[in-house]
Amino acid sequence: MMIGVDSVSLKRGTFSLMGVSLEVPEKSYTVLMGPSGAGKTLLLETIGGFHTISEGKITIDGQDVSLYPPEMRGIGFVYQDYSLFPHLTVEENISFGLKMKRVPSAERKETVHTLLSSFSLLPLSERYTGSLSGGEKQRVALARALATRPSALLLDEPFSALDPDTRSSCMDEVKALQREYGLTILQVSHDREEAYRLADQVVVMDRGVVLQSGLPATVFSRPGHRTVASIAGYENVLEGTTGPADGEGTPFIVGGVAIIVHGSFPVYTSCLACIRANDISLSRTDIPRNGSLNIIEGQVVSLIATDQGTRLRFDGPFPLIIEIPRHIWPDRGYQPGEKVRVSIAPEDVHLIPLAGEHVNGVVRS
Amino acid sequence: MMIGVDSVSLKRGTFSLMGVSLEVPEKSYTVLMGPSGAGKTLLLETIGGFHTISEGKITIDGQDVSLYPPEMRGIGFVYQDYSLFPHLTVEENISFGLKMKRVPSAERKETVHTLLSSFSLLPLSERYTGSLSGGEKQRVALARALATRPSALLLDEPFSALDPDTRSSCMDEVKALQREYGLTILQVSHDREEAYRLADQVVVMDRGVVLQSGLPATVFSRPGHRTVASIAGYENVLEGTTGPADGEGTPFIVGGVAIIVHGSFPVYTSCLACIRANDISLSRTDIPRNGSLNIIEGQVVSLIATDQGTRLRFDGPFPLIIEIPRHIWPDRGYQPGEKVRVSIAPEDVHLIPLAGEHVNGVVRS
Amino acid sequence: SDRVSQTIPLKVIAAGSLLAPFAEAEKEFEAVHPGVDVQIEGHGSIQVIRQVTDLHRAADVIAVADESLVPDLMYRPMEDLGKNYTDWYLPFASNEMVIAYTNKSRYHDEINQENWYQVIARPGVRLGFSNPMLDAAGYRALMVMQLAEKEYSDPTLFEQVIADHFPSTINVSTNGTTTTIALPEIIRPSDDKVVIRDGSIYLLSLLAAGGIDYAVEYKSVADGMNLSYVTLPASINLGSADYAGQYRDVTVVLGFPRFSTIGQQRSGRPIVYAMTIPANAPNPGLGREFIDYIASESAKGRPGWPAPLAEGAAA
Amino acid sequence: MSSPEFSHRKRPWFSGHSLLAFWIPGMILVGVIVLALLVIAIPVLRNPEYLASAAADPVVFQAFLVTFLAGFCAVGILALLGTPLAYALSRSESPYKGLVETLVDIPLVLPHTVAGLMVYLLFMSRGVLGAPLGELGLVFEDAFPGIVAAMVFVSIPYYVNAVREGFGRVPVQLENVARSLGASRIRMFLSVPLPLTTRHILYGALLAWGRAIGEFAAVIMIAYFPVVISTLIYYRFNTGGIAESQAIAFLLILLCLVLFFIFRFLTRRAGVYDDRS
Amino acid sequence: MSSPEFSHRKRPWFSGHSLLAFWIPGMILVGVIVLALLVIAIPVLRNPEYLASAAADPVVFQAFLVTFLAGFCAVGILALLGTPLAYALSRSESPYKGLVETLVDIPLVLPHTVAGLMVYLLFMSRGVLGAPLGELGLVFEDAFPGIVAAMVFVSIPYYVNAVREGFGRVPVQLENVARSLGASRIRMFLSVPLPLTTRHILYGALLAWGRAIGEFAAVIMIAYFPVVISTLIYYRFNTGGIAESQAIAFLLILLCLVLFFIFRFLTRRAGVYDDRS
Ligand SMILES: Nc1ncnc2c1ncn2[C@@H]1O[C@H](COP(=O)(O)OP(=O)(O)OP(=O)(O)O)[C@@H](O)[C@H]1O
Ligand SMILES: Nc1ncnc2c1ncn2[C@@H]1O[C@H](COP(=O)(O)OP(=O)(O)OP(=O)(O)O)[C@@H](O)[C@H]1O
Ligand SMILES: [Mg+2]
Ligand SMILES: [Mg+2]
Repeated sequence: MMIGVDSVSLKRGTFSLMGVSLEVPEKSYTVLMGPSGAGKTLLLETIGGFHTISEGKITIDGQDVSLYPPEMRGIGFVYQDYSLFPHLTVEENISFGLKMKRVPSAERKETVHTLLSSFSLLPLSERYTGSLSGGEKQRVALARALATRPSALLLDEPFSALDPDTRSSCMDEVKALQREYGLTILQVSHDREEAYRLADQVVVMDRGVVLQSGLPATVFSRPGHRTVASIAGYENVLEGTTGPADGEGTPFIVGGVAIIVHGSFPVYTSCLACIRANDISLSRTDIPRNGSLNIIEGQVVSLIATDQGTRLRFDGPFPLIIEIPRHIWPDRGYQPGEKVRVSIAPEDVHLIPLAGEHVNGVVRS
Repeated sequence: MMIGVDSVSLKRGTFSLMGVSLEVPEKSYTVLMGPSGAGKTLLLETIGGFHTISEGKITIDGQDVSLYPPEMRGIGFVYQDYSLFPHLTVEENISFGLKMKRVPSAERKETVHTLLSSFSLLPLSERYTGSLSGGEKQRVALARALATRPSALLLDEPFSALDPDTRSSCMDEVKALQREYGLTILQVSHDREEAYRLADQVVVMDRGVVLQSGLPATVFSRPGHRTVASIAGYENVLEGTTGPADGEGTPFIVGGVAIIVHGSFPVYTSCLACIRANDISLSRTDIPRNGSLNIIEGQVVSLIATDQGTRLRFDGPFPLIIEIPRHIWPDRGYQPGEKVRVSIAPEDVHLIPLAGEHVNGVVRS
Repeated sequence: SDRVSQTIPLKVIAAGSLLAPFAEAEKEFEAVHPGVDVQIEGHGSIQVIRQVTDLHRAADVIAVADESLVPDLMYRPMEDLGKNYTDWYLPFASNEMVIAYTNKSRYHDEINQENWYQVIARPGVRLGFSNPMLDAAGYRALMVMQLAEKEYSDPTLFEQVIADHFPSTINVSTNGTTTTIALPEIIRPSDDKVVIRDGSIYLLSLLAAGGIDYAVEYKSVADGMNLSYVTLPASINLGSADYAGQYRDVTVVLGFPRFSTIGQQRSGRPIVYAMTIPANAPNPGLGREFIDYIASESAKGRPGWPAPLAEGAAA
Repeated sequence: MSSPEFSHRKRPWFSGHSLLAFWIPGMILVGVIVLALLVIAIPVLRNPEYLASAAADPVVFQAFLVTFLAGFCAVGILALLGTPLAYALSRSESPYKGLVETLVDIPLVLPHTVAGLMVYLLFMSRGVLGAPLGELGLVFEDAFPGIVAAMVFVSIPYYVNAVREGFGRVPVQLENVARSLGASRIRMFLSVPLPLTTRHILYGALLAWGRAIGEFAAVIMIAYFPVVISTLIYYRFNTGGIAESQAIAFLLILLCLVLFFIFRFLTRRAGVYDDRS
Repeated sequence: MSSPEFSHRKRPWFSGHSLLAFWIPGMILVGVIVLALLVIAIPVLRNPEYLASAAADPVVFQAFLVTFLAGFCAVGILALLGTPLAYALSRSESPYKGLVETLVDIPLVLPHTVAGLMVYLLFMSRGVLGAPLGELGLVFEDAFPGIVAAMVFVSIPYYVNAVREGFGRVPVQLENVARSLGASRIRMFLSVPLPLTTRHILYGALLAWGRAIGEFAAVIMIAYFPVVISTLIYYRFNTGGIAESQAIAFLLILLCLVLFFIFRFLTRRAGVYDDRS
């Protein structure tokens, strides 16, 4: 089942979806990302058929279903809180859809039994859902959505309520399910990790507008918008201006210094330079400079230990956040206030022309 | 302020805290961990004075405060959902405690202003709290708790509702605050990363009982209990039996093979062997064996890409989960079903004698 | 009213059919008695007395639509006083039964003094009267119908208009010249020809709403409400002392349950309104003045008031 | 921080968990109700012969039967018509909703005699609704349906408002999920919000039932017969005096207490879905 | 999946968003109320001279004043005593709670005449409460306080239950936080659950007020004077006929509609805290 969203507009209260277009190819896994309040849930609900759209259309396999009621769209829906029916047992929850579709009792029992056992829910089948753990709830919600054999699933942050271990195994399960059933999945997430693991396509939206979509690796390495850059994990986003390019690259002027950046850009344009914290290397000033192009001096502001290593705030011509992975560079005992030298490889700087932040394929001024 | 919990028992519905003892030293940062339903929130609430305990006592700086009402304990409390007063503005929320303590209006205004500006909340001061973002809410909750200058704070999963970026900067802020105000903090968390970054002491509890406490590094590297091992991030926990030690270490028999483990343990005892997924290295069987002690052969079951690299399910004499960091070992294109060789360093295996899983300092059979 | 502490409240509890004339009297009485606040409460006649005998409410004047109720219910010792509630009453007015209707009533343009009993007997015409158990107007309605049967020599009139609509529950027996109508405790009509309600206020609501066509009412009430009505011959309207002997030929036996504290037998007699002052009245003197005022005004035969008593009619 | 001395453990109100400060004013109201019950019960229990005769009286029995049955029918009709209304009100975003809400609240403030007159005008044999329905054989005047009609009319706001509150608490997400699983709007209503609102429906039914069986003025206007308890109590007060009417009132209270307890017991677990042992 | 053809856009009920299936049965009830209003309004508006004279009549004005004032006083007393009771009930875990709940519900089912009798027996000059309070100068019989007492008595369950529902929805965590910030139980109550329950308190007050001003049987038993609207309507009917009493009823309905609208307008944003533009 291919899902198409074609210039859909919709107003709820003071919030609007504005000309949202996206396509979820058949059997693909698309992850929808965006800050809180971007309209992700609203978009999913609109695709599910819970809102009447004022403009545009929703298509399924090319057919306009904008006026179909939800029960005729054949799309499964799983909410973040799983929205299990609290007055039904696990088994009744799963068989709900079959009952609604008037599947005969014997067949229903069989399907539910198969699902219960394949989701390891057999021992819980008589339990009410209120007291299940997060992981159990999620399995019930998925089993319930799959019972009616929809060809597409809409998942609204399905993993965010889980603790890290459960989360990881649940993701594996969903991915396996998608392969097994040949499902088309559109999932909301705010976690890059999830997008990497699951997505064939990433769509980023904000304030009711689609900002960018594409392969996860492309979107996360070449964000076209400040919001996308932040979602892609560029901890450092610097505003500056390009200078005239030379053989080594394009100089990007920020905080009074120039950083050389690979690629050619229009001259004297306002841009955002995006640099990941762990793409920046650090050395003491007493160690001789290496041949790196972009060397910036400054001082350490603060240090914080993390699970991965050390996160360091640097201040020089501009502030930076730098992450030093434990294994690559054992903690050298930097002190706050210490003078340090930072080097940034030109290929690690990603430039977004400010005037041309891409919104929905259209250049916004 | 030092907080002591001394053999506290308490029953709520069908759940009990059973003889819980712990100590939060003055100006320390203690992180309380445990699976969902362990009783963490209940313990925090008990310390806060919201439940009448049936046995044991709560002390503050050595004084028994078990019968003090909450308002007389002088401990700040921040819930996971921040529990901001929805009918008050940000400013009114923060000044609530001062009002209750009948601080004169002028003084109150000043204190609140200082807090507002130091938490960058000034532009929000007139807003109601319902529409604030997660990070803003958290800052308001902290500012509110700090306004009355408590010497201790109880934080119930304060970061779990935040998106990763906000979360990280909020942690830095709290840690900085703790230093600045000399606060004693007891925080609930289910995230190891948080414990690493914040904690001077980690306490792990489950089912109303304290299982283990100590320095984060100690608790996470030498868990004394299966639950603690899982919280400490040991993805692989194998049940087996020790054999007679020799010069190289103690053999640990699991799935019909012996793994050599550093350290000496009683012979023929049931133990749990805990191994981290990224402490296991992997190679193709066609590459000559290196000199490693523990080489196990088996095959790849499945592979999944993660943000950090690749997570691999292995099955041989026993199943293992293996993580290959991207930078250390660029993806070699393993295929599911491929025969592989796994090696585990003896010092990376942590053994927990099963008979002596430590619970609350007492050996449980 | 009560918030001005200097005024003396004069509590009058009166039968509903007296409310309109008493409201006039209130103004006039207060005009000549500054500082007195006459408070008039309206209930059904029996309930008027129950306010004093059962609820022990302090009242200065009691006024009922049937003089026999006073000896029946009030000539009893008070619980904590040893005295009777009262030992006397003042009959002060008379009344007569009429057939009231409105211009919505069926055949209202045909009905007159001659054919009224035929009109109300016609199919589809609905007649209302009040509950004989609770309201004197109720058993009086039955008496009127029974008397009309004799008056118009139509032996099936009572059956057609009343008894047939209470199959087997209204028992009419004749012993010589005396006809006895025996009622059960709950007299529920079996069809919608007749309609029974607690008292005249409800009957009049139904009449005004068009739910019933005719109601057996007191003449003074029909006057007060500006209703159209058919007056009945003096021989059956229970309004004339001259026909007292004839009225006596009808008796209604009320089917009260076992513990009832009220007489079961009601004999036909001219309608006489009565007033009394209960023994525990807070202002018996003022009460007496009010009674006297009413009696003297009533004797003048004011419009909308019950008719003055004929000479010598008082018991 | 001032630190008072505690002489011994277990002084819960001191530790601030006690609700005493709230029970004390609250108990004034409860106390008035208890006294009111006693003031009826004591004379009745002093003269048990009245009670015995009332209990044995078939007329009293009949009146109880009629009243309670009519109450149940009224609640049934409200459940049938008021539940969808409550749902529509809770889900509608129409600007005219406020008007409908106000209309629904009207019977709340109507003096009961006026409410009775309205019901009479509508449902009498010659009334706007009574006439056409009478053609169909449904007679309201002095008949059981009349009692039910009056009871329904006066208890509409109580039922609708209580149930509406319940529907408001059912997350719309649950409904969306049910739709996505193939349920049409009506089947979804029957299988999700309706069972989840059980408690509020039961509570609304209790409110409406109570309001209905206590009604007097509105009922007797349209249906003096068959006699309901209120009418009988009034009637017995007139004919038999206070003792007799108190005995019936006492019986009613007793019966209601028993019914309430049974109701609470039966519905204790209604709408509660939890299997934690 | 069967796929019906759609001839043109905008057929919302087909797309399953329409509440029509719920409005239709619901509208039967609303329709009955509208008809009931019309059936009173039409004759009144046909003879506007009655309406004019009723509106100009100082006695009518006085009755409205007394009724509404007594209603407000009753609501005030309920707010003072019933709010703590509702809070205690919502927070208590005592096994005796069920008993108190049942007692609170008793006035719900009492026939109004019985309720009136109870209030009379309690508050009359020689009554259990009337006598001692009379000593203190508080007279209930045929006095304003008597009206208020009767109104309070009959509306206790409506107020308490509505407000209790509201308190049940305030998360106990908010209260815990307030305590941890130094608020004693009572100050906490005043500054957290109380303001957060505004909407339910207002709604409970509306219910109670409505129930109170509509009451007749219970009020006239203790206080025939000063005359409340219900009594006046009854009285005017006896003395002036149906047209006059209907005019007063119509005035009452009109006034209540206006008051309801004002109430809804004023409380539209009460208890709603949101500053999203
Ligand atoms: N029915 C509605 N009426 C009014 N506003 C609404 C409605 N539904 C959603 N909104 C508003 O639309 C905006 C987008 O909401 P939505 O839930 O889609 O965000 P989201 O991207 O899912 O955010 P989150 O990551 O926090 O879940 C929000 O500001 C919300 O307040
Ligand atoms: N008032 C109460 N009545 C009955 N049971 C309660 C009460 N409070 C808590 N519990 C139970 O106590 C157990 C522990 O709850 P608690 O909230 O302390 O867990 P937790 O460790 O904080 O879990 P989580 O990580 O999910 O927040 C749960 O099973 C809960 O249902
Ligand atoms: Mg969302
Ligand atoms: Mg918790």
